[in-house]
Amino acid sequence: MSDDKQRLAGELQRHGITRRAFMKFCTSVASAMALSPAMATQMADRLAAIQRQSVIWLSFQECTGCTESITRSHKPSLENLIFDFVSLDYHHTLQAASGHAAEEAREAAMKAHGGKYILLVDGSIPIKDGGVYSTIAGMTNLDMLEHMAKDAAAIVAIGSCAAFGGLPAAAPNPTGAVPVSDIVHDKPIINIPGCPPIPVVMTGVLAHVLTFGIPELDGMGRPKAFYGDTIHDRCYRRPYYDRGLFAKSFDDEGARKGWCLYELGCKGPITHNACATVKWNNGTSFPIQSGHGCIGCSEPDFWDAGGFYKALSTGSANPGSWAAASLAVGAAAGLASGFLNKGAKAEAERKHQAITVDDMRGKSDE
Amino acid sequence: MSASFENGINTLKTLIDAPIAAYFSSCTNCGICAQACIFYTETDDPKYTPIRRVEPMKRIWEQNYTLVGKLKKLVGLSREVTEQDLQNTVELAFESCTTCGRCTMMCPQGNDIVYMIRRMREGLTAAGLAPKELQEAAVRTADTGSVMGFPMKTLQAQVNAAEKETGIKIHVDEPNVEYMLLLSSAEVMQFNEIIAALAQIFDQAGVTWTLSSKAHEAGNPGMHMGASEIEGEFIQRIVDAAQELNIKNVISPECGHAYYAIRWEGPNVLKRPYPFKVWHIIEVLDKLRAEGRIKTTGCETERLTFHDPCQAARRGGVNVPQRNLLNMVTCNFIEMNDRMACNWCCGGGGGMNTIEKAEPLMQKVFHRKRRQIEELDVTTVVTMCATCRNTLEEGIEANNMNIEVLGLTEVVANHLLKEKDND
Amino acid sequence: MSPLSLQIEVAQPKTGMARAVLGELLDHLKIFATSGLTRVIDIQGLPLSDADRDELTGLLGEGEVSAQLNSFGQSQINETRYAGIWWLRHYTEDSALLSELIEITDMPDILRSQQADITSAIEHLAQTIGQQAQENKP
Amino acid sequence: MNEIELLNWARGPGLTYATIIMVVGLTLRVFEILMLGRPHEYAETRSSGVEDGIKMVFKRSLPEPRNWKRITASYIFHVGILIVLLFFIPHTQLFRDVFGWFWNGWPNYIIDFFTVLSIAAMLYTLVQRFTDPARRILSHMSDYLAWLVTFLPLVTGYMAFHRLGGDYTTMLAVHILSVELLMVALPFSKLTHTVTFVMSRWYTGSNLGRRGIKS
Repeated sequence: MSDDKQRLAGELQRHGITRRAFMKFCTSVASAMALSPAMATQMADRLAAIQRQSVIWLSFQECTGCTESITRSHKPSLENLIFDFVSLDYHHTLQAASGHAAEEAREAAMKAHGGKYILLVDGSIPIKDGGVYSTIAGMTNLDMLEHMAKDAAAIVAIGSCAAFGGLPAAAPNPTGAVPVSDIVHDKPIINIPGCPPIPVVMTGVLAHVLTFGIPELDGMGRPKAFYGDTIHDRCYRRPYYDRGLFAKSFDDEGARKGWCLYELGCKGPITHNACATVKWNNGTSFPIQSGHGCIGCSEPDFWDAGGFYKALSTGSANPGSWAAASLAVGAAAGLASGFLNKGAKAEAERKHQAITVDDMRGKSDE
Repeated sequence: MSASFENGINTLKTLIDAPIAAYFSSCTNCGICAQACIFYTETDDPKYTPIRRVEPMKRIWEQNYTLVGKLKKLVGLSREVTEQDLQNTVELAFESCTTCGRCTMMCPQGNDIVYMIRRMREGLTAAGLAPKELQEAAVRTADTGSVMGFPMKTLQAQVNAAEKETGIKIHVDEPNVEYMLLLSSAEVMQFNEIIAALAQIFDQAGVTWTLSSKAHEAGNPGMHMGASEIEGEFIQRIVDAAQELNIKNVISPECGHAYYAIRWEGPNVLKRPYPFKVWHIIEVLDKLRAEGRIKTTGCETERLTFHDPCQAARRGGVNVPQRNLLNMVTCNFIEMNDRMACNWCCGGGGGMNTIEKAEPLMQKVFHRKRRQIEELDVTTVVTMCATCRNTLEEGIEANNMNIEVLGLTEVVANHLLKEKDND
Repeated sequence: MSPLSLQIEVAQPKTGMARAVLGELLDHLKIFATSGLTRVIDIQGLPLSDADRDELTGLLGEGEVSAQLNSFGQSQINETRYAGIWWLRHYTEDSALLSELIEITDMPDILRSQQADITSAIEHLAQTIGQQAQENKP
Repeated sequence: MNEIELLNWARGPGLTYATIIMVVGLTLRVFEILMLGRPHEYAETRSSGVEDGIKMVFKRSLPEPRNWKRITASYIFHVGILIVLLFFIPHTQLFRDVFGWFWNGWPNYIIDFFTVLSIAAMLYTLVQRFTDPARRILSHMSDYLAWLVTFLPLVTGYMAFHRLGGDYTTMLAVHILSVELLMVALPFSKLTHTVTFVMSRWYTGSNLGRRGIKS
């Protein structure tokens, strides 16, 4: 890739994208990120001024769902525009080069933009048995991440796998999969969880990183603009929850009327994400609106948090199954202790000395 | 001398059973039993809260019969019962409790607190801590056959007087009759007109009955102390006498605790059922009334009320017969507010009237009964227990209320249709 | 089988929000008139129910100018009945509403020809002139 | 251990361990009671006492007819906490998951009302523990601890439902943990009465019934 210091503005011209189109794009990104509209023009100016930002996309133990999602992000209809001027120097699926050529491109990009490129990671990193369960060109994901992270300006962990371990880390976690934050500690990490994350969330955060730098993050490294509220907080079915009107099965009267899906396992109350407002497929719908409960895909360990169709208030490890066994153990212990007591009582009865009137005769003159 | 601290603790261990374990497992220290106990309501002294009277037994149960309790003792969370603990409990179990059983009626958990107090007393007696007045009463009863210590010939004298007065033959030691009557010493000494009254009633009803020289005493100091073996000794005398005279029905007289001892505790102390049926005298009179074998005339006109003796009514279960009789012989009978199983105790039962130290407290708690009576402004109180009569009379006198106290049998006898009246 | 109508109409009462927005617009218009300070309000950011939105559109009405921008989907830019208050609606290529704004200004920025576009227009025009010159050469 | 892991532990292993300890502990206590045996009744009884025993198990839940006016706050508390426990819809889901059968819950505003009522009633019972002399003299540390472990679930549940106390996930986890603390405390304190009250009422009811006493 040429290393000329071309500014984005020039890039736009070559693609015949007018400034007006670019302003329209920045307005919608600002709106999606709940930034004030005035920021849109600032964002446009800043974006136009940046050099080609080198982005290296590392795909580790992932299902390419996130890549699929990002290439389909509509909201800023010019998202391919972003990827045009974000010189996506390295992406397994998207780049033409492959094999060693691809690896050399990565190394070249790393050297060329040392300290300035943004590392995008999707997929978790297996560390068991030295990370042999996932390698690229003979190099383990673990080594590659550590190597690439050294000179990265910031790391964006795309998807629940990179952010929290996701499916690969679900029990029994055969490959010892861990999230990026378990390996890299000295670089700012932005987690964009979701399985996959919402397209506009990804491009929105990227735009924010490119223009204003790291967005405000919460305790788990997630941008507050998108992950500050839970689905439940923003869910349009919330009035039904408050009134206690719940669908009991997926095709009963309640479901048809669009009542709350709490009893059908919805994990909305504990899932931080923007699905309820930003929605999916360009604002068409989101899981709850289509009649299925939220499965909490943007929260850590959501695979192991009990059945997707069991209400949030149920035990996720099926405590009922232990009741019978503990009853038996309790009974056995009870019998044992009971016989012990019977023995003690019998012994007391043996030692018992009856009180007779004669015992009391001496009493009267005492 | 087998009474000792060890024997006391040991006895308590033998007495703790499933009900007591369930009661202690359920007690939530809510204090509602206090609201049922006259010793708390009249003194407002929280130390009289009923469940506190059996606290040592709770510890013995927890430390010996539950794993959790054993663990608590091991780690020092639960202190062992000491001799001092038992001595402190004497005041709560004997000197401020008539075993009236009202607390059992109020406990939300359904704990039978008086069931436990009775056993706590047994442990204290086994530890030699029973009040000396009760011990003396037991000695007297064993030696003379009467709680007050009078010999048989005193009773015989009363019987002869009653025969002369009524002209009706009163049998003593007569075999093969319908009933064998027991009398409490208080009746024989203070309310002996009961003998004549019964003679007349039974005569009119054509009932054959006898007294027994070997077992005329109904009272049972063994029960007061909770010394089951001694209680059993006195009960055994009655059983032997009844068998000797081939009696099928034994009458427990107008005496609260006597009825509870002979009717409910006796068989369980002897550990076998009786070869005869036990009746409260009022149950017998009511049976005769129902069979139309008692004819009475007129009725007591003045306003009167009835005091239900705790041991017979609340704990003994005799609640209806006395009302049937009252409706027969009185025409201005007003019920007390709290009555039958929820009546308030007169304060004298459970040995309280014999324990000297308990005297002031007994008088203080009588005010509950005083207010109950004054509330109805009646002139007469009828009851069916000699101890209650004594306590009521003393209390009425002490509070100079002019209320007359009558025994129910006496009232029935006063209204008997005399021979000459019906021609 | 009746079509599964899952689109539920949660009651969208008028909340009186429209009136509040009018108040704010008046303040900004005054500020703009005196100090020339422009202002942009993002409609999507306001908790407007559909009824509120219709009420606001009705209240602001249509002005003399209604422009259409065609670039990566349409954009509809109208001046409302009140001069200086413009209503902008941006749509994507498949005409889904991308964003909706009210701008208090004499001329919304996006309508102006942009500096960058003008410089590139200069080049293109120069090229076409060059081409014309060659075609007209005998 | 972030809040999700805390919640997953609370809903998962935490609930399982608490269930085991509670069930084992309570079963043990019940057996320890039963195996002490009930003395045989030799006296001629007026009734078998079975009917009265069963009746008392329910009748004693009503306050003494004489002192309706003195309904202690604990009656209100018990009614409130049982309604909240049994009819709050998420709770019905838990019971359905554990026991398999299901009953309809009540609307949330009713449950909310009873939660507040129970909290107020419990606070009043705590006041009573100090002001009422009979209660005060009976009260030991174990009573206050038992009060606390019963009080916490009510408060944390209320806070979770109303999204108070910060992040919902954390508060829900804290609520579930407080319930587990209550479950674990059951076999080791006076909270055994939640199970043994049936036995104590049955024994007394049948004893009185045998003697023909209606209580």
